[in-house]
Amino acid sequence: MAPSPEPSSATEAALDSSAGADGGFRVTLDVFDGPFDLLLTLITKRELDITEVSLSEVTNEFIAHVRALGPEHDLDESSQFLVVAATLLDMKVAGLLPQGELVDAESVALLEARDLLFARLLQYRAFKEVSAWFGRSLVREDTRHARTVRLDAKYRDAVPELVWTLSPQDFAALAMLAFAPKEIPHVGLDHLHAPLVSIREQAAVVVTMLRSSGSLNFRELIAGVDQPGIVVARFLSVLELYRHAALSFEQVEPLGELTLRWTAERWSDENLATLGADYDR
Amino acid sequence: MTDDTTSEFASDITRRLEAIMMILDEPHSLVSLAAAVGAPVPAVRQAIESLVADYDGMTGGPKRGFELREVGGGWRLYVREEFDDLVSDFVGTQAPSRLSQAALETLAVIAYKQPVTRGQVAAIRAVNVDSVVRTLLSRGLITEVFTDPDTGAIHYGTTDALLVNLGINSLDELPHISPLLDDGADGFAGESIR
Amino acid sequence: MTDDTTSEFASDITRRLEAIMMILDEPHSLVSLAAAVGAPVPAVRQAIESLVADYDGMTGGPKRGFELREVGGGWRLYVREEFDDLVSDFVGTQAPSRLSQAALETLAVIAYKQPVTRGQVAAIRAVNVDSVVRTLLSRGLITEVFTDPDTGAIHYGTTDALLVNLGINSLDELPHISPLLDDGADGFAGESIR
Repeated sequence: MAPSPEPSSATEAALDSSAGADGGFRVTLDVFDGPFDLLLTLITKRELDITEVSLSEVTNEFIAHVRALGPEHDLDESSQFLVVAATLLDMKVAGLLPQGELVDAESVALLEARDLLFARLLQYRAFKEVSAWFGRSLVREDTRHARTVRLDAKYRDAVPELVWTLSPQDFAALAMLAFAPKEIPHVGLDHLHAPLVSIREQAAVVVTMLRSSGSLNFRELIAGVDQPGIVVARFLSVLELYRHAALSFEQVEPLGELTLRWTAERWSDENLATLGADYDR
Repeated sequence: MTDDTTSEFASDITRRLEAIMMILDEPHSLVSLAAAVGAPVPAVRQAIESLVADYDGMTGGPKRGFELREVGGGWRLYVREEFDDLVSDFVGTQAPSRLSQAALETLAVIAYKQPVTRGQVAAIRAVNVDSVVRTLLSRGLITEVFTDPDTGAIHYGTTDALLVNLGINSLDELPHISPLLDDGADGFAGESIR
Repeated sequence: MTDDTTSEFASDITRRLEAIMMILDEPHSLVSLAAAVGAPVPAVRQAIESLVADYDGMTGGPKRGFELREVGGGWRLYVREEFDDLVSDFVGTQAPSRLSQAALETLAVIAYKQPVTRGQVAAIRAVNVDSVVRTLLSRGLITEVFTDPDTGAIHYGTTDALLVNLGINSLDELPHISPLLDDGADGFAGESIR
């Protein structure tokens, strides 16, 4: 993993063409140039091989697109992208794995997994598309007027007399019942997860270690840690610190040693308080 | 104006009148109806006369189950009198003599939170209360207290009929309910709950 | 029409139906209407068909300013669509707040997959849907259908009010979406999607 600090040429290209004809997100790739939605359509129709699509390029372009639109931009589109990007990534993993003859159960399972991912993507798109019909129909019916008029007194008299059996105390008890907050019942899943690890706490550890020694490799940074969650949190905090330009790193070859260097000119512990806020949800 | 245009114009007013009549709750005067359909009063008077004759079966069509009648200086659609018994019987079978649990809970919320809008009651009960509020209105247990001039939201309150049913003289005699509930999800301000 | 008595009988049902329609404030099914007018269901169905054609101006009379519509599993009088603006201006109705895109998508998933749990909806939409489900509940568009006795998971479905709000008569009238969705939340297993 070697994120390049300077913007790639693909990012710049996307900035130019980020607004499609419909104002939506547009991608420019070697194999494809057009609105993001169309990219998905092509992939789901298998006219474009998912292995040809560089997810990192699409992601770069999208981030550039969102930046260009500014912070007040529609959260919907951003979150939609996350759903789709996750699916693309899944598809890509399935797509990159070798596809042999259907000889063993593993391959069959793999194909099924791949189809499942296509199905999920298609399903999500189908519901998204049909939701437009719901929107249109609801708006149209909102403007319709059904006859609703109060019942004339002479007909009201035909209504059987109300049988009332509640005492004021019963009535108050009923009110208590009605006012009791109605939480939608929720099945807790907390017990299924490992204890939470705080990125902020781990970042504090990383900052302390790096500031005292100036330079460390990642292996040293996680020496003695046996919980995978802490390793992941330390790695994420390294990425976050990199985003804050508090450190730099070097990796000579892919999967090679990762050397980290403390480069922050100004650093206060206040920076830690907001670190990794993206992970809070 | 040729005769054809005149009668087409008249027929247009008539259809517009029919549309407005569908949603009228109480009789409206000729002037008010003229404003509603955007036509001069004499034309509206003529259109009404033609509709009355039409619904009465005097113009070749059937005699309708409803009629257009002038009552107290205004016009409105009514069930034709000969079907009154039919309608009374139907209404009688539709309304149960006891309130449902949903209706009672909604009534309790309105009693303790009044004046309150339907939306606020719906938020507290976490269900739609439109039809239940209609039932309570038709039973005379609640009434429209006022309409917010800005939002147009109708605020409901309880009636003396509820007090009579509960056997109390005023809302002050309603039992206090636990102040513990005051800090509920919907933010009942301070001690607004009796 | 075999003889005069038959057609008189039919016409009598039609007039009674018109009278009942005047006081309905929600759609009523054929069965309920048949009970109201005291006639067999097939005769009532025929009478309704004749009224629809009558109001639409297909039987020699004018096209009325109102129409008879089948929505949400029942029949009800509506202002004819072309006069909706006129009536809106007259009553000064305010447009209710519209549903968010997230709410619309959640509603669509529930409509097609019901009965369905919040967890299943969330899995399809890949986001938490709790607050959106609450909104849909308070609007009366969905309802709790049943609670799984083993897991305690609430299964949601749509209401008749949704059908009315969509202007359709049954879930069968929802737009057809990809057949791959028919086999339920849990099973794409093995099926190759084309």
